[in-house]
Amino acid sequence: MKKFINSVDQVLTESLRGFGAAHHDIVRVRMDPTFVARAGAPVKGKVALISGGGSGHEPLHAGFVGKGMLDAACPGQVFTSCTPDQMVAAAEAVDGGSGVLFIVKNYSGDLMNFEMAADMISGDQATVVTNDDVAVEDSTYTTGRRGVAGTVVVEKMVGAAADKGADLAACKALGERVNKATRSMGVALTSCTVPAAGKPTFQLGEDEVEMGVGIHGEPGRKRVKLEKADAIAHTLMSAIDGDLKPKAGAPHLLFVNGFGGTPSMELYLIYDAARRYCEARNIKIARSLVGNYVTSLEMQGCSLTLVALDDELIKLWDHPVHTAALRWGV
Amino acid sequence: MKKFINSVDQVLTESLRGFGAAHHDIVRVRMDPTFVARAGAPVKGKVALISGGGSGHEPLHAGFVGKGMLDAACPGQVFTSCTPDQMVAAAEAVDGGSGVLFIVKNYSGDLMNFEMAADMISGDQATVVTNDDVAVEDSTYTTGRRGVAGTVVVEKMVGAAADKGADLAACKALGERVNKATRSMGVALTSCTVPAAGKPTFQLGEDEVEMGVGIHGEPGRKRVKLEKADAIAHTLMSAIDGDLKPKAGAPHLLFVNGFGGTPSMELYLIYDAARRYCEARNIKIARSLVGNYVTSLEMQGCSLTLVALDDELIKLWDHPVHTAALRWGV
Amino acid sequence: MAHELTGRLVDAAVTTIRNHADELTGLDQAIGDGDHGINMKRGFDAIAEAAEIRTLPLGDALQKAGMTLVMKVGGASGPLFGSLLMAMGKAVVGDPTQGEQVQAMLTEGIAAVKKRGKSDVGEKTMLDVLVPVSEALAGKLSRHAPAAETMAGLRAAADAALERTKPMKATKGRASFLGDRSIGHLDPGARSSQLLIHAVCDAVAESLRT
Amino acid sequence: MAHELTGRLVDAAVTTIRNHADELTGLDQAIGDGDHGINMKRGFDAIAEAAEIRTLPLGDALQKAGMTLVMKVGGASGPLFGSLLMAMGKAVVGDPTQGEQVQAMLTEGIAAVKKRGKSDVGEKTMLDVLVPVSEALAGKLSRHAPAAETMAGLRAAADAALERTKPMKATKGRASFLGDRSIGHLDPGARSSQLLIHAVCDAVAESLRT
Ligand SMILES: Nc1ncnc2c1ncn2[C@@H]1O[C@H](COP(=O)(O)OP(=O)(O)O)[C@@H](O)[C@H]1O
Ligand SMILES: Nc1ncnc2c1ncn2[C@@H]1O[C@H](COP(=O)(O)OP(=O)(O)O)[C@@H](O)[C@H]1O
Ligand SMILES: [Mg+2]
Ligand SMILES: [Mg+2]
Ligand SMILES: [Mg+2]
Ligand SMILES: [Mg+2]
Repeated sequence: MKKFINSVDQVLTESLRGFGAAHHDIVRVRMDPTFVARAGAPVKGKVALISGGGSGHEPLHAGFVGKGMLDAACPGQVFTSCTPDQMVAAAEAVDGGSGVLFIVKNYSGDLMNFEMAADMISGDQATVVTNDDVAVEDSTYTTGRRGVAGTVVVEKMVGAAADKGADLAACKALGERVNKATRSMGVALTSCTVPAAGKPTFQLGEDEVEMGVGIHGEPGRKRVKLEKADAIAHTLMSAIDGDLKPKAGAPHLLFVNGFGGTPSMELYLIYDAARRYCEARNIKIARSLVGNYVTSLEMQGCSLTLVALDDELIKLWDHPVHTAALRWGV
Repeated sequence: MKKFINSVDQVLTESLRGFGAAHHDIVRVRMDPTFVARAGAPVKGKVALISGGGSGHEPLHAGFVGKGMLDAACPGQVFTSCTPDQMVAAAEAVDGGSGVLFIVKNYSGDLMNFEMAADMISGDQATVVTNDDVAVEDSTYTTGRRGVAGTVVVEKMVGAAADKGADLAACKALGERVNKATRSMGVALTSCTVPAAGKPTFQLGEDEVEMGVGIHGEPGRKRVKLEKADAIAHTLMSAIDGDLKPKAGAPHLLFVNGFGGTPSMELYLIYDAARRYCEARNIKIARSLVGNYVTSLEMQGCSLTLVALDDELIKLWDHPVHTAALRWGV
Repeated sequence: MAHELTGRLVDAAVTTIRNHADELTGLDQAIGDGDHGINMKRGFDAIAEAAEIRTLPLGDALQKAGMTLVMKVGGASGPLFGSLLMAMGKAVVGDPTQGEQVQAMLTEGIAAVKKRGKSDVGEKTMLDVLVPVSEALAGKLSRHAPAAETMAGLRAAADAALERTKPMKATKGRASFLGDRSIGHLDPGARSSQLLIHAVCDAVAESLRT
Repeated sequence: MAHELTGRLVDAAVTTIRNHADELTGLDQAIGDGDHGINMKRGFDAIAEAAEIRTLPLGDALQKAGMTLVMKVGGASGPLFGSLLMAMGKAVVGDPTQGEQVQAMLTEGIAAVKKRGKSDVGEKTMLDVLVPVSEALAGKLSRHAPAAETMAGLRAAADAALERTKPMKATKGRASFLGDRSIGHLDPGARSSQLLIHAVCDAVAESLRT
């Protein structure tokens, strides 16, 4: 394992300390229990947005704490949901009197920990669960679909609404609406290595890719031969497209998310391929996002996300945001 | 070679097309000769800033085109300086009547191509050469030091000055001043793979790192055993520190630059280590930047950059910037 | 006597998790996210560090250990193993070395896991070890089997139950995302449950001998 | 006759660069940035595509080919090989198949490379092949050697000069960043220069035979 670390036990603490120092204008990092709060929180009268989950997906979630997005993020151990005490402490620190909305990715562990936290919190609260990953079959008999890159879009939209004064119920309803309008699917070229595990989570042959991979290096739909970028984009987009059933001519957000180890050059190339897919099918791209936003440590690969927009969502997307990892309009 | 590509000949074109479409609010991409210009260029009365060089370092330079930074970028083939016709075309497109400043990294190829372009351009022009890499010995008998991550800082500072109305001579002088105040050094954990070459540029053992690596995967000072992050940060910082000789208590910019394949978690961990190095030596960190800004394709590794600031430079750093990859204050 | 048992149980549980952490992580790499051993070890290390636990009566010790898991582990295993131990601890009313008492504790613990996990047997989880073991205990108790035989029976039941998770298709937890591809692998949480059952049986058997 | 030679020379140069592109890239991976073969191939592919070049008199063809390299290659080799060919083309005044004329062309070409590269012999670059070859040509001419012998001599000089770049320490170009670590490797630009000399000599020898 080749990483910049001092000891596997300290990775998270040191990295968060660095993050807090580098972005002291935007965030405050608290330890034991660990959470990252927006500088100046609580914001009186605003619904507080909290997200959290395993680390290793940076900038998710701490990189999205700040004006127009999250009020706090609770980083768990690498790929391991945070614990209830973190969420409780974060909620106490950032609740501005208008309640707390938890944005949780749909994993058993995340849900259970957030549920335990919810039991311990007295103030107003609600939860939005994201599950945008079409690689996994949706079913009420199972855990259902995973929450992946689309979570950023939910955080951005709801963050804007909360910033504009929406109440807790409206924020929750909006979050659910955005989640329903969002579909993602990913592909891995290489594995990631969890620091504490010390070896790659999975092995791929020199000509293989994992189609439908999860953001924790979980296996996806199937292992297939590496194809040209256009063919890969086609596979991902047609799975998304088939599930979202986008309205021809209606505005969409196309989001290419890098998993951490893929260079920007390739992400824009995939964006180009995905965009051509959309143009050929009259899926209008009104907004775009390309970069490493929901990563899997150093994994090479990417996910594509398509979000059906409307005028309200476009306004929320364009609303000023000032976080470590997403910034515009301010 | 595992990459998202269609064909090695088309990587650059497709990637730039994607970049142009994704950031149509900020840039315009022109082909044959290829350059990326700021949307709305030329800006009348403003000194035009142009940089360029081999591709594979994204977001450098195209990601820094926009308000408060570059007016145009000329992307060459991967790791190969752009050609004179690109620079000539870019200069014609963005010269707002107050002259053109070329910001060039100190490589024989880059210099020669920019010199040839300069011979073909009639308008006012000047050049700033960046050479911040302390891994290489500085000598007038040789090519001297390489221009690496510090180039971003030069582009940011001079971009701000040009935006505020500085003339060509002042921009050139400022660029040289910032370059002189800037030192960098990098380390690689893995190699990169040039798409057209198809195989890694170099091989490192499972426990080896290349200390002082260049941003093209060029060998550095020496190949050493992988150490703890603190020790690596110490090696890099003491080389920088010894060369820059920072004034105790004076403000500095600490910039941790990822080479493309290193996750954000590790970059902030290295930032934390470098910051502790500085604090122990009374090197005051007034500003920080952490992320993938000057990359080497998918290389795992990072560079550290230290810049001696003063009030003027801090103002220029904080000046609004709106580019694909660097954005604040607007 | 009960407190001494607490110490023995803590030691046995901590030791087995530490010894098998890499293996558990390996199992989780195959059908999960490769952290189960790391998670369990972090939790049981914390239990080992909380020295007062071994000095408490078993019921309190279990509750405290469960809360420690909840606060230190995260993931799915933190709330699940945490809820299991907390519910078992709360269920202690009489002598926790009596078979019927243990049976009641296990029943409460399993109920808590099912509730927390919204899950049941047959979904390729830790429940697929815990429930068969509980049933085996009920069987032994109804036949008034001697303690040593009971312990051996529980171990065997855990082993068999663990093996049966292999052909199962996961429908809960992270492995469920795999669908049919989860078939053919042991469930990591089932393996850690079986390890803990072994550890407990061995510690109890040891107690009986001394 | 001269135009026919142009075609032959273009074919020979293009073929050798295409055949050795991977090798040149490999040499550049060792002490540079791993693109020299890719660069040269891109440039000579463009020369091959610019079909009119082979129809031009040698002087014009060289200038056009040089400009093609400048505009298509980039890097160090674009301006350097481009300047070399452009200056050689400009130097053509008489019959470019005459030895003295070739000598004058080479001298101008080398001067252009030195000027553009701010470099000279002994710095582990293409000049360390070009200059010895030019000197060898001068020697052959002064002794009025027959053409075939001259060609063989130039090939040998290029080979020997290439080998001598191995122990050199680079002080110009990207390899100079390596300092002492550049010692022990052939210079990629020296190798491509030697290949081109071979190609030219072979094409000329072939012309003489037919
Ligand atoms: N809903 C559930 N009900 C019962 N057990 C579950 C459930 N979800 C997960 N598990 C158990 O937890 C184990 C995984 O634990 P762990 O890897 O530590 O957490 P995570 O899945 O969050 O990474 C699984 O092997 C399974 O036995
Ligand atoms: N200043 C110089 N003078 C002469 N030749 C040079 C100079 N710089 C580089 N070269 C030649 O160019 C070759 C490298 O070319 P290439 O790899 O295509 O360009 P780059 O170094 O820009 O990647 C070197 O091997 C050397 O022979
Ligand atoms: Mg986990
Ligand atoms: Mg090059
Ligand atoms: Mg797991
Ligand atoms: Mg090169």
